[in-house]
Amino acid sequence: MSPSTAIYAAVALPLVGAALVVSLRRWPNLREAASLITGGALFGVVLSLLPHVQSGARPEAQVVEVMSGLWLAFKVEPLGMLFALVASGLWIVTTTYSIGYMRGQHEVDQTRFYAWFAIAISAAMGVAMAANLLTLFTFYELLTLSTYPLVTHHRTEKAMRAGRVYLGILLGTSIGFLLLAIIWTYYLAGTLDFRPGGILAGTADNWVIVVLLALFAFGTGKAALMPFHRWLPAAMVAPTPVSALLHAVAVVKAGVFSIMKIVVYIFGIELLHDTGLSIWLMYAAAFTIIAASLVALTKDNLKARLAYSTISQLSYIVLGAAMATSAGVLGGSMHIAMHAFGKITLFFCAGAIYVVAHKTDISDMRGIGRTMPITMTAFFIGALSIIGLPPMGGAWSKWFLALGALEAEKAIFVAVLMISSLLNVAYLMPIVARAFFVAPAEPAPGDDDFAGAPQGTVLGANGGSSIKEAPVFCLVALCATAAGCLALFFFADDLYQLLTPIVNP
Amino acid sequence: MNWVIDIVLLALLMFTAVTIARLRGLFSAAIVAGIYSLLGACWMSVLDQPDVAFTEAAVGAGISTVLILVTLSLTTSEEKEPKHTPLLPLVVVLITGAALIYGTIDMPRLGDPQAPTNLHVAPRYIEESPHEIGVPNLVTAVLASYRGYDTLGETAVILTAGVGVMILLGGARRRRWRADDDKRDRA
Amino acid sequence: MIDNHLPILQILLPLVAAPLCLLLRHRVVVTALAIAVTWVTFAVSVALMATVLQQGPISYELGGWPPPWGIEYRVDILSAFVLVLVSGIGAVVATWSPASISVELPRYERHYLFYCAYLLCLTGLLGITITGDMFNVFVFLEISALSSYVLISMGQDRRALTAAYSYLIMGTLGATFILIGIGLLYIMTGTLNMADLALRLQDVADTRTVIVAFAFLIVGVSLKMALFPLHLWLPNAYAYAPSAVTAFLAATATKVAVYLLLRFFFTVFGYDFSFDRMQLWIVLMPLALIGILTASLVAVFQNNIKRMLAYSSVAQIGYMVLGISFASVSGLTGGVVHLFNHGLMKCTLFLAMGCIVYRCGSVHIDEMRGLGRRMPWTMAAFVAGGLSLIGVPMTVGFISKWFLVKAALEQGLWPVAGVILFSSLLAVVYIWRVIEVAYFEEPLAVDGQGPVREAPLSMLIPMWVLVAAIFYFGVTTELTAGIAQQAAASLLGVVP
Amino acid sequence: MMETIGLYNYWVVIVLMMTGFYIVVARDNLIKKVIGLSIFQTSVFLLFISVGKVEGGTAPIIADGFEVYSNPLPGVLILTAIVVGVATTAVALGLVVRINEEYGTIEETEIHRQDVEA
Repeated sequence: MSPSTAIYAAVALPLVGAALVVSLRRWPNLREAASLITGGALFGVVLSLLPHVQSGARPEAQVVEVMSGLWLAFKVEPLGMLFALVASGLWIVTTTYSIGYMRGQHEVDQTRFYAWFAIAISAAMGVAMAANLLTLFTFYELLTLSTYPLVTHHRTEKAMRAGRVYLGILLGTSIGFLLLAIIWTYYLAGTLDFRPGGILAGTADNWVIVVLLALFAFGTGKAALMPFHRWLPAAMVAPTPVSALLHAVAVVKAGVFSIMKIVVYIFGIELLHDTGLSIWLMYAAAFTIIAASLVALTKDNLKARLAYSTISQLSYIVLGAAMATSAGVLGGSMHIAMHAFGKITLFFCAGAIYVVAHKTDISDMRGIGRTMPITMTAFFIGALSIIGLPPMGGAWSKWFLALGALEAEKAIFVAVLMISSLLNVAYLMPIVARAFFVAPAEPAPGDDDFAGAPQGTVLGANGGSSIKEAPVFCLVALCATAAGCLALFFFADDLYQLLTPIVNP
Repeated sequence: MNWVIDIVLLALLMFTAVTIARLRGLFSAAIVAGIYSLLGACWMSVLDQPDVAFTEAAVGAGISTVLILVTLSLTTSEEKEPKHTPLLPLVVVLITGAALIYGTIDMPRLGDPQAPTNLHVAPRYIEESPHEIGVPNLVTAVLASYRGYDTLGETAVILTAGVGVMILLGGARRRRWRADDDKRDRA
Repeated sequence: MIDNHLPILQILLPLVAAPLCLLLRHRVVVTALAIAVTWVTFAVSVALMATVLQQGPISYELGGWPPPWGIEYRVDILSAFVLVLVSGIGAVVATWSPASISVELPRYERHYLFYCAYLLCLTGLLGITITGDMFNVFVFLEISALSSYVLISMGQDRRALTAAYSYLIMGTLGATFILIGIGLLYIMTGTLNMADLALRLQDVADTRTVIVAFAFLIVGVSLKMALFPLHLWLPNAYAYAPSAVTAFLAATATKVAVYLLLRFFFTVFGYDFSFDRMQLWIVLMPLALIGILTASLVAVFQNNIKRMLAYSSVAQIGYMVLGISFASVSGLTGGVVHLFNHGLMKCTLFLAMGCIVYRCGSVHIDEMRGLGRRMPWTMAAFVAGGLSLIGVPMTVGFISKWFLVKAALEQGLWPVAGVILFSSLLAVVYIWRVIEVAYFEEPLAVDGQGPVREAPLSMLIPMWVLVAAIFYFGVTTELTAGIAQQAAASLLGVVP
Repeated sequence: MMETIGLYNYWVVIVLMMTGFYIVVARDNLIKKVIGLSIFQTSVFLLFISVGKVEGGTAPIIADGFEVYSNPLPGVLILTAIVVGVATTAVALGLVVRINEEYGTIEETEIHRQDVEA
């Protein structure tokens, strides 16, 4: 398969998958098989691009000229490669997990769920491989719109309200700020192509650059920079697989990925580094890191806590971009992958707990590690990675971010990273501790949520009634991602090698 | 041109127009409007446009008046007392009128042979049309030939009006009107 | 042979078909005739467009009398573009209409009158667009106006009558203002031909008379195109007219008025007069912006969805005028391309409303509960149109916004760019109100008629043709923005 | 003398136009509005017609013994416009009749009140 065919295939395959899902709606097993096979094929296609990118090639595909000089076009560079790999790889895992979760939950309209999920993945692929801002924006909006039906999947009043917040903030910021910034950039630079070294250098006054950077940073609402973060907790009303893949990986990463890409290929690191115009963004990101962590501490609902944790972690990446140093950019980019694996594991665990025990609040999770040891072990691994402790992948990205801060001669941000790590410990570790070391509450009479949960996979002969693990599809998925967290620690060098060209073109 | 006739006619026109504005009875207003058209037609013939004058007398004073009278017989012939002071309309009208009067200052005087209208386009009609068309009445000649498509359009307008009146009044229709729609449409 | 007479064919086809409707009367025959004629008219306009693109502007002397003595039809890129839009929408709506009017017009045997008026309206709009003669504009303006008053009055609700009446009063005042303007120009130049007028106006451009004529023409056209604050006739007219009429007029009538504005500004008076000397943008831009904001805001609070879309139209006209008021190539391109694009999307939205009226009898927001499941294709078309109105990429609305925002930035007017984008967000609010009701609420209990079904294919197919166009022209814009850009350049007299 | 009369003519015609315009916008009665509209239009026709006059000219009908003819073009235009005007009047009156049937009144405020109250 030629690289450009592979690019088309990467965007088109999920759409084909969606069509298959709809046409197989009467046969749930075939339908899920279709999702899985599409996922596998997509990952294979994306993987086939990797050697090209590693060897320094930048595969391209031009689709159509939308306006004179403005193409809908794709071009794969290392950053996009990374994002595409993470999103497509985790899609397979998430689909596996979804099968267990959706069936365990007896969710309605599963066909619709899988179909929109596939469309969202297609949009994420488009974002990852976009060759210019116009294409990026197109798929960015498509991603927003295609995830709206997923967020509002339950069609309840609450889902509808959450959907309003979701759409309001994401569309509002993207049309109000991002589009304005894009057209402004086009007016200034005469092009929207992502070029190594950037396209804005020398085209505008410093104040314009600052305004543009602000428009881009806040306009990319998916990056959840405060104060435009409210959509992310709201989106937690969606079924957990959505929260896991889209709101820990595809959607939010599309946001920070866009910011990273804009900083590197539109502004150019040198422009920002030399002028120091992005210093305010570093502070804004630092504020979000700390503030969101503090909010996370106060949340008793597990998914809400994870959501705020995500907000905080996303700003690591924004911070890395804003540093505009090679270590910062690399650290931020690596964090896209590291955080993805860590956070998806945590969400998978949250979903598994919900499926088995119908518990959403952390205070109810006493002793849950004793009944769900595998799940909670995976949770522990994911948490370690988020905190950034070796031997988990998260350690590396934090390391590079700290290096970047020093390189930028802003030691204060090293402190921010330290404090944040402590806060991570403070909001993640008690969950683990409570799960393993606190005795479970006696089930109240008539409370059969826990005792009588029918969906558990019963493990071990002697464990008997006390061990009730998640459905096997869920278990497989969360073990895989937890293993991924570990593996990333050891294979970080490959990641580093892949990403280096973006800072040393 | 006899400017005495001119002034008298204009004064009469003004008088009738103001009378219409002041009248409450619709029946009398319709009749006075007919008179207004007739006076207008007179003035047109004074200004050397007998064809238009005839048409205005027939259509404006005749048909229009009849139409209004028929309508009055189908509806009502008394206008109610106005409930609000027409201040805003007055202001709008005064501004519009002032603008127009401002616009006349640079206009060629009435009857000026050197006016652009008499130097461009029109001379050709006067000079060439007797040969090209062969009809002594220039208005007819221009209407039927040079600007024949306006006349076609005019016919289409009549057709439209005919169709319109047929749609509106052809046969007694009962409208399906639901009172509850009204309330709900107002948010 | 036919090639040479395309311009007159464009007008004569619907004009001759209209009285034929009266003669034939038979419902099926008349419907078939109307559909066939509108499609042939569309084909003619496309052929004209192709010819203009190849050979440059066409001048057609009616009756063989050369201008300025005779009437000239003049087709340049801009008029061909508008002709294609008007005749295309005319054809699509005519194809869509039979089912709709059989429900909405109570008297079956009178359909031939509807199609007669419809074809006359089409003739009028095409005539305004194609002619190069000022007085001819007035005549065809009246043909289209009279027929649209009548068409609007055919609505089911009795308020259709009062709406038609106020439109008639406002419209006739507008037309009379235009007539006064034409008269004053004639007094100063002695000619009625636009091209000739443009030449002769140069000498007298400084006179007060010409300035007043300019003002009267603008006010008259603004009344016709419902520019804020002269839009008061529009919401009721669109809300209570039969659905087919609303869809047709919303996509064409105001657009033709905008076209006329462009003609007056750029062809007759010329850029120098309109924008340098009169500083027109000082008036137009604030009006456009206030119109965009207020009308969008009012739209948010409407419960009758046709009325909501009508207010949205007022806002969208603001976009077009805004584009014109920039008086730059980008701005004009934005205005002209939005004229086309908005025609596509508003027609789609109103056709979707028509399908809902066909099945549910009303477009009140409560009636639309659960329609996302009951009428999936209709609602999908609505969503497509709505997304385009919002300006989501890959729809035509995005292209329009792109050019308008770019034009605003080029002149350093970034607050204006902000307003354009902010009002897109208002569009999100009013479109999403409908989407939430249609997709989240349970359908109303139906009283004994069984559940609401999807609209028939005869309505869905024409509607989806437009949906396809929304996406097609949202992705490749060579035929829309490309042509609009050429038109803008030729209006401004610059080489693109 | 000619100078003053020239302007006097136009001004009177303008006053006539504005009287008609005023009736349209200020009056409540639908028929009165239509009458006002036709006054307005007729006065505009008068403006056009007065443009065609040539001092010392005669009606534009070619005949021996006359050299100067008035401009035929305004007459041509106004012939068309008169017909357009009466067509508008007819449609407007048709609407008024229908409105009266539906609302039982032809006063604008009362119609508005009915629409609001209904």
